Amino acid sequence: KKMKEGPLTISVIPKGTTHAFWQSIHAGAVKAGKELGVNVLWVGPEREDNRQQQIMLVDNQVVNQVDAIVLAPSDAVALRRPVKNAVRRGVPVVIIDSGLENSAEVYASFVATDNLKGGEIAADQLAKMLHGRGRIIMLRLLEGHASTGKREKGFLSALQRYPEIEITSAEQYGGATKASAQTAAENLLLRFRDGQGNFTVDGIFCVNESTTYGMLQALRRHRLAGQVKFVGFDAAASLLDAMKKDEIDGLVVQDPFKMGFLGVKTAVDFLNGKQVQKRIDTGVVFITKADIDKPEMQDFLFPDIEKWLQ
Amino acid sequence: MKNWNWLNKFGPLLALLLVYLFFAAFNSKMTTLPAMEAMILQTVIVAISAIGMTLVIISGGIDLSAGSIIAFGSVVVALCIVTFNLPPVVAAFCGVFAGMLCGFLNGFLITRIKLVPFIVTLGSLLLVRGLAKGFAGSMPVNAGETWLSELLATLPAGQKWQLIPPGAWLMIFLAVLVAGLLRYTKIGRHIFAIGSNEQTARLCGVAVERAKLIVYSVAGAFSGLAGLMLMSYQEQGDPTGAVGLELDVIAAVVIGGGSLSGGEGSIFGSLIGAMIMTVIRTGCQLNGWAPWVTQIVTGIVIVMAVTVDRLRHRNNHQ
Amino acid sequence: MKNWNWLNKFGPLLALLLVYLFFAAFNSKMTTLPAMEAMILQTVIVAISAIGMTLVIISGGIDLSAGSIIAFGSVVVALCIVTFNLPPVVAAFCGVFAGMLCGFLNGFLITRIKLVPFIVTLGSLLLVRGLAKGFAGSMPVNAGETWLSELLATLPAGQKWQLIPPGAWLMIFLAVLVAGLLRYTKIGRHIFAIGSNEQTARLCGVAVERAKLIVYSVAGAFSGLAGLMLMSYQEQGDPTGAVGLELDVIAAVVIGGGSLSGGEGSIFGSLIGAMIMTVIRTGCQLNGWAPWVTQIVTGIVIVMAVTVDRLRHRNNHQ
Amino acid sequence: MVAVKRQDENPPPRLEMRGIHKRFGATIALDEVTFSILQGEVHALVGENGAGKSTLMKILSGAHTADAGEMKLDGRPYLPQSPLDGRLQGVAMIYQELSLAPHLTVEENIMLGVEPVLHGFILHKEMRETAMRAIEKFDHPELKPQVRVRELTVGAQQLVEIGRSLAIGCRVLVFDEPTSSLSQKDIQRLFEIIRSLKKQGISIIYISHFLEEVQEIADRVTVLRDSTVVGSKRTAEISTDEIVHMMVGREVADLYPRSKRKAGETVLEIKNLSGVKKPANANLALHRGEVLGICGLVGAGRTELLRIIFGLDEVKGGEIKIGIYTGAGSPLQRWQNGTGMLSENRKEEGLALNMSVADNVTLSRLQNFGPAGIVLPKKQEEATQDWIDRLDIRCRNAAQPVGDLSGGNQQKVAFARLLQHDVDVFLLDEPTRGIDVAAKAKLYAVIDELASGSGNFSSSPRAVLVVSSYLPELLGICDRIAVMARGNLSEAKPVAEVD
Ligand SMILES: Nc1ncnc2c1ncn2[C@@H]1O[C@H](COP(=O)(O)OP(=O)(O)OP(=O)(O)O)[C@@H](O)[C@H]1O
Ligand SMILES: Nc1ncnc2c1ncn2[C@@H]1O[C@H](COP(=O)(O)OP(=O)(O)OP(=O)(O)O)[C@@H](O)[C@H]1O
Ligand SMILES: [Mg+2]
Ligand SMILES: [Mg+2]
Repeated sequence: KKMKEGPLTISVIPKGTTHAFWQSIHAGAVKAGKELGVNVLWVGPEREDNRQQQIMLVDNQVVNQVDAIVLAPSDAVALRRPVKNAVRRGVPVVIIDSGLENSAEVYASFVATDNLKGGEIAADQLAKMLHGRGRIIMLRLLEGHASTGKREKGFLSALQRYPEIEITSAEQYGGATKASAQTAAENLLLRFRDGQGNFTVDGIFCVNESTTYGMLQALRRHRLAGQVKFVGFDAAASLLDAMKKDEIDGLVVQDPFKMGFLGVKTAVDFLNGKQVQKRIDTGVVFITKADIDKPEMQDFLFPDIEKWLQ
Repeated sequence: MKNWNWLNKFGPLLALLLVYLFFAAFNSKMTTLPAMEAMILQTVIVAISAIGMTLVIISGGIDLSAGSIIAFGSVVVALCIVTFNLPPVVAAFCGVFAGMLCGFLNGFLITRIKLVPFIVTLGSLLLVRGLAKGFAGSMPVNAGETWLSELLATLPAGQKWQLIPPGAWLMIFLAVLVAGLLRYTKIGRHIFAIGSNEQTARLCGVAVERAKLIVYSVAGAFSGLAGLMLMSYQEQGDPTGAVGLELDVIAAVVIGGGSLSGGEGSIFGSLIGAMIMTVIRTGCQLNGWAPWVTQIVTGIVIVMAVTVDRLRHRNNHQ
Repeated sequence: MKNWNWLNKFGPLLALLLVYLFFAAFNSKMTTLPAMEAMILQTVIVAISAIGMTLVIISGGIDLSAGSIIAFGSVVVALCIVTFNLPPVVAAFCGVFAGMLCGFLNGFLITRIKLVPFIVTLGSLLLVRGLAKGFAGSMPVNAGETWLSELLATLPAGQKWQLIPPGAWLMIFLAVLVAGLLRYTKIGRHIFAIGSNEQTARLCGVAVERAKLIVYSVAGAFSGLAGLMLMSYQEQGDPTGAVGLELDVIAAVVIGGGSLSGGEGSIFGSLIGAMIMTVIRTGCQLNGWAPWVTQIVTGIVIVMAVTVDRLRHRNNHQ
Repeated sequence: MVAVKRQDENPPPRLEMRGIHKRFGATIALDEVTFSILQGEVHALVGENGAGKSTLMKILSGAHTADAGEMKLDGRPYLPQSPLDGRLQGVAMIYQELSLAPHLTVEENIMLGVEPVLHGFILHKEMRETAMRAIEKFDHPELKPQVRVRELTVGAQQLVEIGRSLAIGCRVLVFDEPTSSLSQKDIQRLFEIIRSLKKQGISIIYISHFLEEVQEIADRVTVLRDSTVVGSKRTAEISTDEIVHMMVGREVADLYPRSKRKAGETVLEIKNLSGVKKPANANLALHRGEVLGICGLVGAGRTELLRIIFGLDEVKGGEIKIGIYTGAGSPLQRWQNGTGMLSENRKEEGLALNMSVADNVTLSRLQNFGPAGIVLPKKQEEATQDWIDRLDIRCRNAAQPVGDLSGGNQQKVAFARLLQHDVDVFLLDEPTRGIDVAAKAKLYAVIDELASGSGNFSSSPRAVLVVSSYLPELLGICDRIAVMARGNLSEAKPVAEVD
């Protein structure tokens, strides 16, 4: 549409930059960029709860006259206006990872995991490990966070199917940093020790990388790692290591690499006037220790991030 | 002597120009109209809060609770619209009023119990943030689209004659108003006198307690208004937003020539200070530099601004 | 008179007891050994940084860059282990040393260019944070498990005789050491003298500049050490961690009786202050109360602590 | 060679300063100053405000370095690098403004900078002994080594300062205006201490604006004027008037002018007034057209009396009547009642030092400088310029920060505020503290004109209440004098009956 010389430039704006999850997206986006011959600009706020900063980033990328934006909105509502704005200015937007409320007519495509399904899988797997009975806690991430909110919702609603499972705590939030998640986790563990110091919880679910990591650290510190069924979310190297050591029993794993790749590719397709799907599911699977070394999982779990980010 | 006086007045403006030209040299996008508009938009929230902070700093105090009050204000406005179904303009006033109440609380503790502003506002930083989260149930409150959203939106094609969005006009109007009051009214002189020497002010019949109460309440009201702008910017009341923004606000005032020991500062300077920080951030982002570069540059600019200020003063006094 | 003197010394301790008993009344978990251990663990990072901050505040200054230095320290330790393959003990020293360098930079700008500590450290808050992110490439640096991780881990069953983990012992040891140095050495008394009346100290031949340089460097080193603890706590260097933690640290010192106008403060008090804040947070979380309740309670406690301090002083002077 | 001959006659000086030059930016503070002092001599240094006395002493103590000139201590070159260096070589200084660390104890203050240490650790026992030795001579009940200095009275604090110098065994001791905040009793105690120090062979340099004190305690006096030495004489050979002449460079004809005054109606009346601590049960009536003085010792409660009247301190009991207004009031109300107060503490309470002269003069009354509620700086400055001319205030213009002015001129600015406000009742607390003879003379003349209602400053007689610790001044300008002791105010007697 736009006649400009040189390759297209596409901005990829994540919610944050510090988690391994975003690094995979980054790598995927770069791979797409190289294969399709477009420039990929990677800019992001540092904290996942800084909505204001992300809005500014989107606005500034529009000012920067990039050709398209690939955005993982940190809030389903707050980012709506800047996205509309961008589209109004002729910069198409592809949403990844987490949705944008009531604006399907605005963005080009939504490329993400089915988070509700991710939560449901976690619930079913944890229930299976506990043979359908026991006490469970869930640690949330942030207030008003769309993608993890869906996981939380899916998890809790799927557990309705198991009458003998009791959810003893689902009201605590890990907060934006790993340290805050860890502190919240520690105090949760403390809360569910009985008079003899025995831990009274049978299963734990954490909704993303930082809460899973915080909980893992807390379990280690309390010497409880491996003694309670623990399902986390996302596949950071540190979490996979812990799973090898039986400290984590299972992880719900998305495919961030694919998400980054498809995000950019969809944007380029859209710019080139191709028909793109409005909703692209990047898949979510549950893995256990046994899956880590399977050859078919290698590309999925250990995408060659280094190669793309150099 | 003359030259220094000149620098005294236009130092911050000169600094703004320098920073701007520096980034413009890197990236021609900086000089486009949309870039200018975006930069003004992104300055409004900090700048409005900085108007109030300037008063506080001139009076010799400090307000660490500004960021929390901004969040609180945004939540109150959103709740008024969503939960109480009030018309947007009433909701807006409620937000400003809520900010004023917080400021009044600060002022009350500072003047009645005679506590140091740093501590009082450190306490209310936590307290007001807690209230904001409590009111909002720890979740952003989506206000939906009202005309409030237009305060800080890019102007639609048909209204380009307005040059900048209404929120920015409001900021300019208020800045001129407060600067005028500060320079040409009794209470304005009194605020300077209090910051310069509180005991002297008292001796001269200045109602010091009353003036401080006013200063902190007005500062609270301005932060509340900044909260309204935040809510317009995000279309939601954000109880976890604006964390640490008080430091940006204080930095803006200081870069603009305010002195933390009181008696010095200017509204005009503070706006320029806020602009400088936006230019740095936008400039770095347009060049695709990482956020950490922005932070390093801003840190260095703050220290340099104050160093230049010191040298200027040293020269003025000789 | 006598009674007030007593309160003067043990006021913060009393406050700690009150807060603790309050939460213990709500929840018997507070009195269990694991809860105590957890609370001590969660205090260590803030408390270690508060030891240095106490020196700064006694000398009449302030250090807003503490949180950034903690993050920087944690990144340096992790990078030393991961990238440079240094043995953990050397890495630990590098972290502390990096913190010291940052503190030295603060001290240098404050003493040589004679800038206000608030501004200098506001600048380095941004600068050092930027450096931490730049070094770490904005990503956490996973250090893996070394014996450093044991610094802040719950003790394994076989080592319960140690009572508390080594990191906490280190904190206690350093607190006693610094408190002793502050009380029994020349430089210690000089720090009080500088905070009490800098002009006098200078006239009496106290090397004010040197002492301040030492104070800020030591404070930096302590924040670096707190960074090591953070890295041990998370097993990774976290460039975006400890944001805003400086306010907790300052609050700890102030609750513990430190005065922001200098000349007053005690290491012991600051540790108690840090403990009080942990007890409030843990107490709220054990009761399943939302984070905003914690913030409101902490805010109120800060203001109350200082109010009581004021009343105490008013009585002392009569 | 005359000099050699003189040296043969007299013992060699303990300290010699020769050809000292010092400038601060454009200000020349000292120009070719030569000064010397013998062993066991008390040598007074006098001069107008800004003559350079303190600067000379700061060079001596090592706080400043001279731009040119040389110094010798006991015949050996003396070039202190810092105040500590100066003190260690035997030159100590008691500063004009008290310089103590209020949070530290008496012993810590005395030993500050020279603590006995072993590997950096303070030897507490030794420290206490040295400190005790330094202060035991004073025999002051408040002085205990473990007491925090902020709990001491001003007099005791000054003794701590002196003790600090003695503790390190000084050879030359400098007092820069030591008596400006001391009671008569403390002054006498100080003089005794000075005499005993003199006997021990310590040389003492004594700076003061009180020339009687100089006559009483000093052996020799050196006068500085406009940054240079105008003469050095033995006190026995020179009268106070001659010293004044040397200082000012001209005759000060009548220091205490007195026009015809006539006491009119009562404008200020207090009955059984008492404050939280002081005063107790004070009664006083001040009439239009008179100057009423209150003398007494420091700490007697005179300042508190004025502050209570002016609404700065709390009233505990009794009655205040100003003109037609009765009852306690805030400072704002007092100004509105036509009463103005001059504080004894210029720097801390009297003036906002970084604000302009105009702002300081007009701060109490910002009306009428523009249309309704508006204050136009131009008009403020115009109004102020008038007072600058009439009071002969030396400054660049009305917009200059008042902190740039010399002490005497600052005092005039503070005084101009009362005139600008056009008050009826003047409450003056130590109006001449720390200012030189010429400035004093000017102020006395203004006060006289105000009371008599004649001349430049007033068309109708005003009422003036003056608090001062300097008795000759009160005797010179007042019509009646009351004495305050321990919070009790005596009845006011006509000056003629005061002895
Ligand atoms: N640090 C300084 N910077 C600039 N000017 C100074 C400084 N110190 C002193 N001066 C100037 O040097 C001159 C001499 O000042 P000095 O304090 O020595 O006077 P003084 O004789 O002690 O007066 P006083 O009787 O008021 O104490 C004055 O004009 C003063 O303004
Ligand atoms: N500059 C000061 N610093 C500390 N305490 C002071 C000071 N001036 C006065 N005081 C204390 O205040 C109390 C009352 O003194 P006040 O000033 O009212 O007495 P005064 O008779 O007015 O003496 P002055 O000659 O100082 O005016 C005394 O106990 C005195 O020690
Ligand atoms: Mg002097
Ligand atoms: Mg007095």
